[in-house]
Amino acid sequence: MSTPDTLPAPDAAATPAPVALAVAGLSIRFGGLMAVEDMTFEVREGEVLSLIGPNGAGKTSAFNAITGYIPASSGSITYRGVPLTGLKPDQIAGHGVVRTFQKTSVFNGLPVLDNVLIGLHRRARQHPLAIMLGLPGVRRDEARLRDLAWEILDLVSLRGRAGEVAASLSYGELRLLEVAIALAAEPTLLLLDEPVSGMNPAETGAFMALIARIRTRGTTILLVEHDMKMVMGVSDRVVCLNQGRIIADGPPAAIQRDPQVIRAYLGERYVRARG
Amino acid sequence: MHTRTAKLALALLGATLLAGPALAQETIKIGVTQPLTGAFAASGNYVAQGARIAETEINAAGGVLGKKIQLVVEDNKSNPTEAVATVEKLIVRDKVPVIMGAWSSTLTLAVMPKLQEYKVPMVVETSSSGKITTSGNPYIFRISPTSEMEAVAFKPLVPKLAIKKADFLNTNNDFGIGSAAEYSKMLKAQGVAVGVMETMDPKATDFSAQLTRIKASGGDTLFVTTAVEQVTLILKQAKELQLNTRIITTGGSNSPDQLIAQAGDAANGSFHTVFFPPWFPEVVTNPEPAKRYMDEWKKRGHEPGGLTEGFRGYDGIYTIVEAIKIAGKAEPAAIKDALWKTKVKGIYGNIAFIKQGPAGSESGQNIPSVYLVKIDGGKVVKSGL
Amino acid sequence: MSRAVTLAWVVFLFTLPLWMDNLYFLHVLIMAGIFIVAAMSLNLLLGYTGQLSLGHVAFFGIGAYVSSLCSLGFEIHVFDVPVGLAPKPVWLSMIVAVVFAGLCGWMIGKISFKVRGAYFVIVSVSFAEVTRLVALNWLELTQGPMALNNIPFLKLWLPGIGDIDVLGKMPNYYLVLVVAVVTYVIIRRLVHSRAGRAMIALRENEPLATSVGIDVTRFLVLATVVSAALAGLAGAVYAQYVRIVDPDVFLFIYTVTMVIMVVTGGKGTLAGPIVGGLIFGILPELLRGFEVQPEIQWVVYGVLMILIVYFLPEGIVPAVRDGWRRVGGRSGAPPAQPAPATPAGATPATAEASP
Amino acid sequence: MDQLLQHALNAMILGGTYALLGIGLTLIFGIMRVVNFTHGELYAFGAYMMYMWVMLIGANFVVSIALAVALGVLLGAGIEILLLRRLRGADIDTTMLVMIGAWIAMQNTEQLVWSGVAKSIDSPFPSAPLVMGGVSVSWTRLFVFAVAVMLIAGTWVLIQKTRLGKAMRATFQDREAAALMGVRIDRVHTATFAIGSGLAAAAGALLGPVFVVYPTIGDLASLKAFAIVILGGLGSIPGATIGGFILAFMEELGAGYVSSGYRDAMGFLLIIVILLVKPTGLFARKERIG
Repeated sequence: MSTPDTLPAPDAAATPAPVALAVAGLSIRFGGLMAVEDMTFEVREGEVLSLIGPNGAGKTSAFNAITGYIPASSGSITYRGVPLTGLKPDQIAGHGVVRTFQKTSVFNGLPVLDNVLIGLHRRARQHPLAIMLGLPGVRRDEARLRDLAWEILDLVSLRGRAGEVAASLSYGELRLLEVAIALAAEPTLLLLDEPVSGMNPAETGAFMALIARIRTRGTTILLVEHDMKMVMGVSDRVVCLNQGRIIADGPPAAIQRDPQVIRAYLGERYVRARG
Repeated sequence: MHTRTAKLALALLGATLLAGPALAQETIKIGVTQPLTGAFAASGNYVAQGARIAETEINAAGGVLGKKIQLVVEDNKSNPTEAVATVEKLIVRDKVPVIMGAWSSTLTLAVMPKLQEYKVPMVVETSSSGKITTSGNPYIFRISPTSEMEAVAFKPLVPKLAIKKADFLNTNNDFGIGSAAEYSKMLKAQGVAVGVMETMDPKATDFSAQLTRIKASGGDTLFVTTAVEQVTLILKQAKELQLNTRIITTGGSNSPDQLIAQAGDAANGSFHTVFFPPWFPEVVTNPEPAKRYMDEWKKRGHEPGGLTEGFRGYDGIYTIVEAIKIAGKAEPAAIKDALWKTKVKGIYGNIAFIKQGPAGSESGQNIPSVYLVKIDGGKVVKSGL
Repeated sequence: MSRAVTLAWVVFLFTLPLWMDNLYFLHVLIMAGIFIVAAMSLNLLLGYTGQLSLGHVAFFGIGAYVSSLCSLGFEIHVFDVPVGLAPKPVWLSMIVAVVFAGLCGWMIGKISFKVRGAYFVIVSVSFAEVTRLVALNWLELTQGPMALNNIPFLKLWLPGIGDIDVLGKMPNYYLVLVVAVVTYVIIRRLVHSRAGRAMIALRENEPLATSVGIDVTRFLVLATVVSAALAGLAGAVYAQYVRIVDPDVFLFIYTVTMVIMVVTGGKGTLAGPIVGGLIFGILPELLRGFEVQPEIQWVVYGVLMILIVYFLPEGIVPAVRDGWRRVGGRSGAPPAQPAPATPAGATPATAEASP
Repeated sequence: MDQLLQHALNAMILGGTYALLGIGLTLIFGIMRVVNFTHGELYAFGAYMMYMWVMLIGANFVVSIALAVALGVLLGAGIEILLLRRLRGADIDTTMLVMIGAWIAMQNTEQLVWSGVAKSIDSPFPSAPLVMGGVSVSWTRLFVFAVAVMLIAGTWVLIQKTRLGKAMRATFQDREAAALMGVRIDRVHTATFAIGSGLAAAAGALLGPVFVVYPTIGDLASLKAFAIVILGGLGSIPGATIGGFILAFMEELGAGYVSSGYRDAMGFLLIIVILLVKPTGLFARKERIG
């Protein structure tokens, strides 16, 4: 499998990699409500970073601000040295920052293959005039895109469902398709918003394997997740939020031991997840 | 395209093809295109009703060339493009050898190229724009007067009415603009000052802005050119705005009886040019057909207000049938030639065509009489001039 | 199989005037063809991007007026300074019309996609009304209600045939047929490309579409420009065929006719506007045999439209296709085109609401 | 000066009926989120009912207005129950297509029943106008204005003071919450559509005797109502009222001092400009209705 990415996959996150995404002093206000307050964290190239925290902790708001769906009230968001604040979502995607959504979001009415083809938008090289004139370059490009789409479907193990309408997929398959669409957009930083919520353990296991495969492509991953087994299993580092503020930041093992995290959030839930 | 879709479409197309042309009929078809709906609907319907009376009479008298005549009436919806479509239909689909139409000057001007394309003559029963007979279309035979004829006929009345300053309100189509141009030219030549020249869309119903400006202009006479629907509203709204000038409507499509019925006492004191005065049929050149037409109109229960309009259709059909009789066959070229020789004792007067327009491709133009009547005390009276 | 039928269909259409001597029927087909082109262009916006543009007739009318004015020539006065244009050849006028309509589309797209949904609909309707009122009142340029008359017809030179006057039924039939095929091909190519997929993506799920880097405005504007230019082309063809244009060409009812064609046939399908256009272009002539008044015809259309929204929300083409697949005509193969299973924006709630 | 005063007076009187049209539509659009293309047809319906009662049956003028409005309310309720109820929750495009279908069917039914020839309705008021200095106004128009103002006030009271009005306001704010609080959404929608339709019919019944009645009068009425709603902001009765008057003034002054041909263009230009500059309308308070 060939990927255009050149970055080597880090073996364990032990070697400090350069900073990819830098969020500094981010605050998000909705009317009078402070959803995120003075949030600062960094994601390094090639790592898997998880954002955890109880519901309403501001995880999804932070996601939305990073990807341009809601404006930041203050603070800065920088990816590979480029400030993302003020950019539109499609421009942010253009910098390689691509997300999935908390609520399952695919192109319901279209076949699975077409879903992925849409995701490949950024990789297509087709001028509108060339399209309408039916130039051979467009046909070649279409063939190339189809090959890429099949490749991605192989990666998420959905090749067999390529012709089905997305709406007819099972829940687990839909979540895989979402990732496939996002991967098609050639992310260097992939933001996954609760990708395994609602999955059964077997599906979750498969998804964790998928994340491992994705990171071998050199893609950095920022994960928001409630499933602690998954968080602890795939993350290089975990950031814990509570009421819009960061209360802990460190490797999974350290977070598991952090008394503040246990007190505020993790303890009871983690125990349940293990049980 | 998908197979099923293609099949479906084929089936549809096939069904239409099988519907085929109607069986040949032992009648002579005469096409009529009139505005039966839209801005000129009232007038168009009256003309069509008049034409139907002529059709019944002629068929009762044995038809023409041993065959009955059959009117094919199409609605041109008061719209020039629709008018072209109706003529297209009449000629190509119904294969009529001759047409009567199309009421408004704009509609008539619109269909004229089609007549030339298919070489089918048309008798014009209402339109007044000079352009119709001067543009060199040899398929046009007009029995109604032009605006210029009307203005010239009006000329002696200018000193009698003591017009000093005139304003104009007319539709912004060929009928209104043509009429206003001819009248203002004539008035200026008579030393009358011309104040404002306001226009309106043929579909408009609110004239307060124009009338307010006309009031500010301060003329003693307002010339209005449009169809009866708008004239009614203008009379009412002029009264509401205390516009006390003398109102004269031109063009002959003013149906004074309808104005009295619908505008009430707002119509009092207004003058109207008409080409047939049903209130005093004794003054017309040929009282006999006029009486026959009026009796039948009444018998059929048509609006009395339509008498001043319906006779146009009546005369038009008689003119066409006479031409077919002279031609000896119902073919466009023969009818066209025959129209030049046609003479009809009609309600418009003694109908006959003189040549107008560029030599070699002249149109036919009849010279009818013009009357000016006045509405006074809720009744139509001779203008006394 | 499908290809063979398409080919047969094309051969049928191209040879039709050779064995069909009913000129009136040819006229009906020409008019239907012009409306099909307009409906196809509307489908790009309505069906593929999901934007209910109810001002589409504006582009059709602009195409008709611009092409007519260029071929007739005109002179207007801007602050008493005469500005004029000498008559230009019709082919050039038609190209100018297409470009001008496209530019209008670009402008409207740029400014009006600031608002969506109901507001976009109202802006588009208003735009069409304003163009109508300009055509009605700018007498010096457009002749207002007096219409532009005697519009020159197209003169073409074709290799092997020589000069052709596109006048009368047969040449116009072929002109419309060629324009329709070209329009179909352009839209087909667009829909099956990156651009078309972007438009469909916006219709299906806008947030997701933007998350993978699709620039909403850019592709909505692109769709509007192409759609407007093609509608302008239809208008230019119309003007040189009927050879008269009046302000009523901008009437809302014509937009509605196009919408009915698209919705009935199936929005967001390539064949939908063609099927819808044939039905509504030819149906009136079939009904004529039964002496049906035009008003009743329109009442039937209105009721039909409501029934289609209730019972056949996807339109005829998808329904026929699904029906075919269900009886086993084809199994397993994915649709050859990214046709939506639900009409633009139709939420599951619609399906639930339908009895 | 007289000319300006006269234009202003004409605009005042026209504005009253425009406001009626706008309020009817803003309620429907605001509460039901239905782009109601039949609004103009209800206007035409009101005018034709007026013609029927006054001219054909010979009923009293004022009684005829009441009857026309009542029939408009019934027709509106019928349309809502028959066509829109089953589309509850459907997206705006779907309902819009249904309303376009209904509009076409209704307009052509009118044409079939009443023919394409314009009808005029007699008014019982003296045709001599009321003269005040250099300006004058007909008694009919004064009456129309008075009735329009009464209906506007009545609608305001209905929305503000009655249980139904409270339910309508709640539904406008948050349909789900209102349903949870026990508001019967179906009833609110039917009532809203009926009231809105009644107001449109009232505008038609009032303006019918002033102008003439023909089958397509509704088209411009619909479009103008949309302009007024956008001008005033969604769901705002004061907004629609002021919007109605602003539109009337713009039209009247535009016609008087610019060109009468562009009278009807004013509304559309206004729509385009407002949506581009301030898409929520001039007086919108998104959170509330009333």
